[in-house]
Amino acid sequence: MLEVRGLYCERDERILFKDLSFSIAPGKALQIQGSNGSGKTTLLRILCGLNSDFSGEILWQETPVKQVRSEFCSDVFYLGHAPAINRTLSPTENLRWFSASQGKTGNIDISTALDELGLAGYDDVPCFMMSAGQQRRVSLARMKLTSARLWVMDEPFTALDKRGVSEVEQLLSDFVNAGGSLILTTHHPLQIACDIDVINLDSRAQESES
Amino acid sequence: MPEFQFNSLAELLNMGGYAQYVWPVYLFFLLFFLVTVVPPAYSRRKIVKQIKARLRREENQ
Amino acid sequence: MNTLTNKPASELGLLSVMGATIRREMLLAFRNPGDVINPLMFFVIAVTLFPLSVGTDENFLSAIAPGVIWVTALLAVMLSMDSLFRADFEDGNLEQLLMSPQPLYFLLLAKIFSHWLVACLPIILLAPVLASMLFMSPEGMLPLVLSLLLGTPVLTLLGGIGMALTVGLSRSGLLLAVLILPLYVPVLVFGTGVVQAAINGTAFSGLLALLAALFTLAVSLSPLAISAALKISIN
Amino acid sequence: MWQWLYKLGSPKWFYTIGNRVLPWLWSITGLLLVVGIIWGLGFSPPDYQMGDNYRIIYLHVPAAGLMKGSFYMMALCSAALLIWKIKMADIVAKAVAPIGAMATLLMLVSGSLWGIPTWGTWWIWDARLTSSLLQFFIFVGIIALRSAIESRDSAAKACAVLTLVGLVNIPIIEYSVEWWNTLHQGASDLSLRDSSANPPEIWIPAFFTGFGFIGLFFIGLILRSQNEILLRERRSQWVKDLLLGDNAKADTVSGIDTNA
Repeated sequence: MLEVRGLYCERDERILFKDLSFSIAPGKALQIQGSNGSGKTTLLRILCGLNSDFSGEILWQETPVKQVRSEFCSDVFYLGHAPAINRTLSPTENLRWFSASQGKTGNIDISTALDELGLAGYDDVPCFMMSAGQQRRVSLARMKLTSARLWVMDEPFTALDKRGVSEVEQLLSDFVNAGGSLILTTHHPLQIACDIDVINLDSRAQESES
Repeated sequence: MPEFQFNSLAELLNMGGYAQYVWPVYLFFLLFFLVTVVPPAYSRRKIVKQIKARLRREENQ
Repeated sequence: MNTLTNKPASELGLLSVMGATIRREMLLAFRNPGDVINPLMFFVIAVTLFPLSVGTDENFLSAIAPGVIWVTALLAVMLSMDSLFRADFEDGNLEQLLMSPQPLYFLLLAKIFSHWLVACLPIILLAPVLASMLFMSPEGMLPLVLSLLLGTPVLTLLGGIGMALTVGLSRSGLLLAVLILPLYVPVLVFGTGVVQAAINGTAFSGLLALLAALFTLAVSLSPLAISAALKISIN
Repeated sequence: MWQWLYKLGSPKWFYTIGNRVLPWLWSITGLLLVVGIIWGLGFSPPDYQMGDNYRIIYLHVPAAGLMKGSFYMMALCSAALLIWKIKMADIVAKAVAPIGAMATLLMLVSGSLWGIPTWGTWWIWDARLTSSLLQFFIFVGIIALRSAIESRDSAAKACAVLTLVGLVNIPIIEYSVEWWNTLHQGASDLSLRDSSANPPEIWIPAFFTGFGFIGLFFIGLILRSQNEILLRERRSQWVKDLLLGDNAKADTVSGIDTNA
C-alpha cells in the first residue's frame, strides 16, 4: 500500500536516516523505534507529506504520493503530538469539523464515537475544562470517524491511563486485523494482537556510521 | 580626449559650489564599497579559523 | 466495531466543507468575543487619538479624515491577523488542515473569509461613524465604505501570507508589520484615493475598479502563497 | 547547458570557481570604478543646467540599477530554490539581500543629496524616491525574516516565498506610488532634464561606473556566498582538504591576502 524507497533526510547537518526503504501492506502494523531525536516524528511527518525536506520516493498504491495527494489524504489518518483539538470548542464541535474537513460524514455519529472512548456525557463540555487524558481521548475518537486505510500515529498512548491504553490497543488491533495498515511510534510496550514489523532508527544510524 | 574641467585642486574640491552634496555621495559610495567587501573578508578569516580549530581538535581525538 | 466497513455514508461537496469551516470559525469568534471586539476597539481608540494630538480644527480634521480612517483600519486589520493561524498552529489543527483531502486553496479562502467577517466587517460598519466624528464630508461616506469593502479583504489576504510565514515564531508581531506593511501600500493609496476623489467631486469609479483588480489578484494568488508558507512553517 | 547549471548548483564548484574568478573580477572592477569616478568627477563637462551637482548621477543611476538587479536575482534564486530545490540558490539569495539593501540605501542617499539644491529640501515625496524607500523596507523585511527563523531550511524557503510575493507586489507598489505622486503634484522627477542639450560624452563615465557596480556586486556576492558555503559544508571532505591540505591557498581565499 505505502512504499518508501531510499529515503534520506538530514536536519541541521545531522543525517537522520539514509537509504531507508520499507513498505506496509494491508493488515500489517509497523512500529518505528528509536531514542529521542532519532527522527521518528520527522519520519512520520514525511510519510504524511507534512515535511518535504527529504529525498527519496514515497509511493501510494504504486504511484508517487505527490501525484495522488488528494486520494492519499483521504486514505490517511494522522495523529500527531498535538491533539488537534481546539480548546474553546466542545468535543462534538471539534469532531464535526474534523469529519467535514475529511470531506465525509461517517455513518457512526459523533456521540457514539465519544461514548466508545469513554467520554459519554462530555459531548458539549468545552475542551479546556477537560483533563489532558480526556482531551487525548477526544483526539482519539477521530479514529472512529475516519475511513482512512492507513493510520499514522505519533505516540498515541500519551496521557492515557492504563485502561485507556488497553482500549486504544484493542481499537488498533481491530483496525489492523480488519485489513488496515498502521504505522506508529510509542515508548510503551505494545500489546496488540497482530503482525508487527519493527524499524529501529537507532540501529540503522549505527550501521551507517560504522 | 576629455579635458580636466577644473583649474585647480581647490576648484575640484569646491565642485562648482556643490561640494557639500557631491562629496558626501562619493563618501557614501566608499562606505558602500567597504560594507560590500570588508565584512565578508573579515568573517572569512574567522570562519576559516574556526573550522580549522575544529578539524584539529577532531584530529587530536 | 470495524473501522474499515465504516465507509463514508456520503461525500461532502467542497462548498459544504467550506461552509463547515466558516461555521467553525464563527463559533470560535462567538466563544472568544475578543477576536471581534479588540480590533474594533483598537480602531476606535486609535482614531480618537488623532484629534487629541493634532487639535480639533474642523477643516484640518476633515482634510486628514480619509487617511486617518484608512491607516487605522489597516493597522487594526494587521494586528488582528495573529488570531488567523496561531491557535490552529499550536493545537495541531493546522496539520489536519494541510492533511485534508479537500483543496487547501478553498479551505484557506474559507478561513480568511471568516476572519474578514469577524475582524474587518465591524470596522467597516463603524468607519462612517468615526469619519463623521472627524468631520469628513458626507460625499465621502459611501465611497469610504465601498473602498474598505474591497480593500480590507486584500489586507487580510496579504496579512495571511505574513502570518503564515511567521506563525512558527513565538513573538512575531513586529516582524509581521515589517514584512507586510510595505505590501499594503497600493491598497492604502487607492483606498484613500477613492475617498479623496469623491470628496473633491471627481470620478472615483476607475479607482474602485483598480481596487477590485487588486482584490481579484489577491484572491487568486494569495491562497497559493499562504499554503506554501504554511507548509514551510509547520516543518 | 544543464550540465553547467548542475555544476553551478554545486557548492564546491561554486567555491573553487569563485576563487579563480575573484582576482580577475577585482582588477577589472577596480579599474572600471577608478576610471569612471575620476572621469566623472573631473573630466566630464558640467551639466548646462545643474552645473557640477549632476556628477552624483554617476553613482545614483548605477545604484538604482543594482537595487533592481539584486531583487530580480533574489527572485530568480527563490524560484530556483522552491521549484528545483537547489540549495546553492538560497546561498546566493542570502548573499545578495544585504548588498541590495545597501545599494538601495546608496540610491536614496544620493537621490536626497541631489535633491537639496534642486528642490531646496533633502527629502521630497518623489515617486521614484518613495518607491525605492518601500523597496528598501522589503529588503529589510526579507533579511529580518531570515534572521528570525532558526531552522536554516525553513528560513530559506520562507524568504523565497516572501521574495516572490514581493516580486508580484513591487510593480503594483510602483504603479500606485506613481499614481499617488501625480495626484499630489509631486516635484519634478530626478533626471537629467532635457539631456539632449548635453554632449553624449557626459554618459561615458556612467558606463564605467555602471559596469564597475556590477563587478562590485559580483565580488560581494561571491565573497558572501563562499562564507556561507564554508559554514554549511564545514563537515564535508572537500572543505577539510581545502583548509588542512593547502594552508596558503585557504588564507588567500578572498582574492586578497588576508594575512597581510
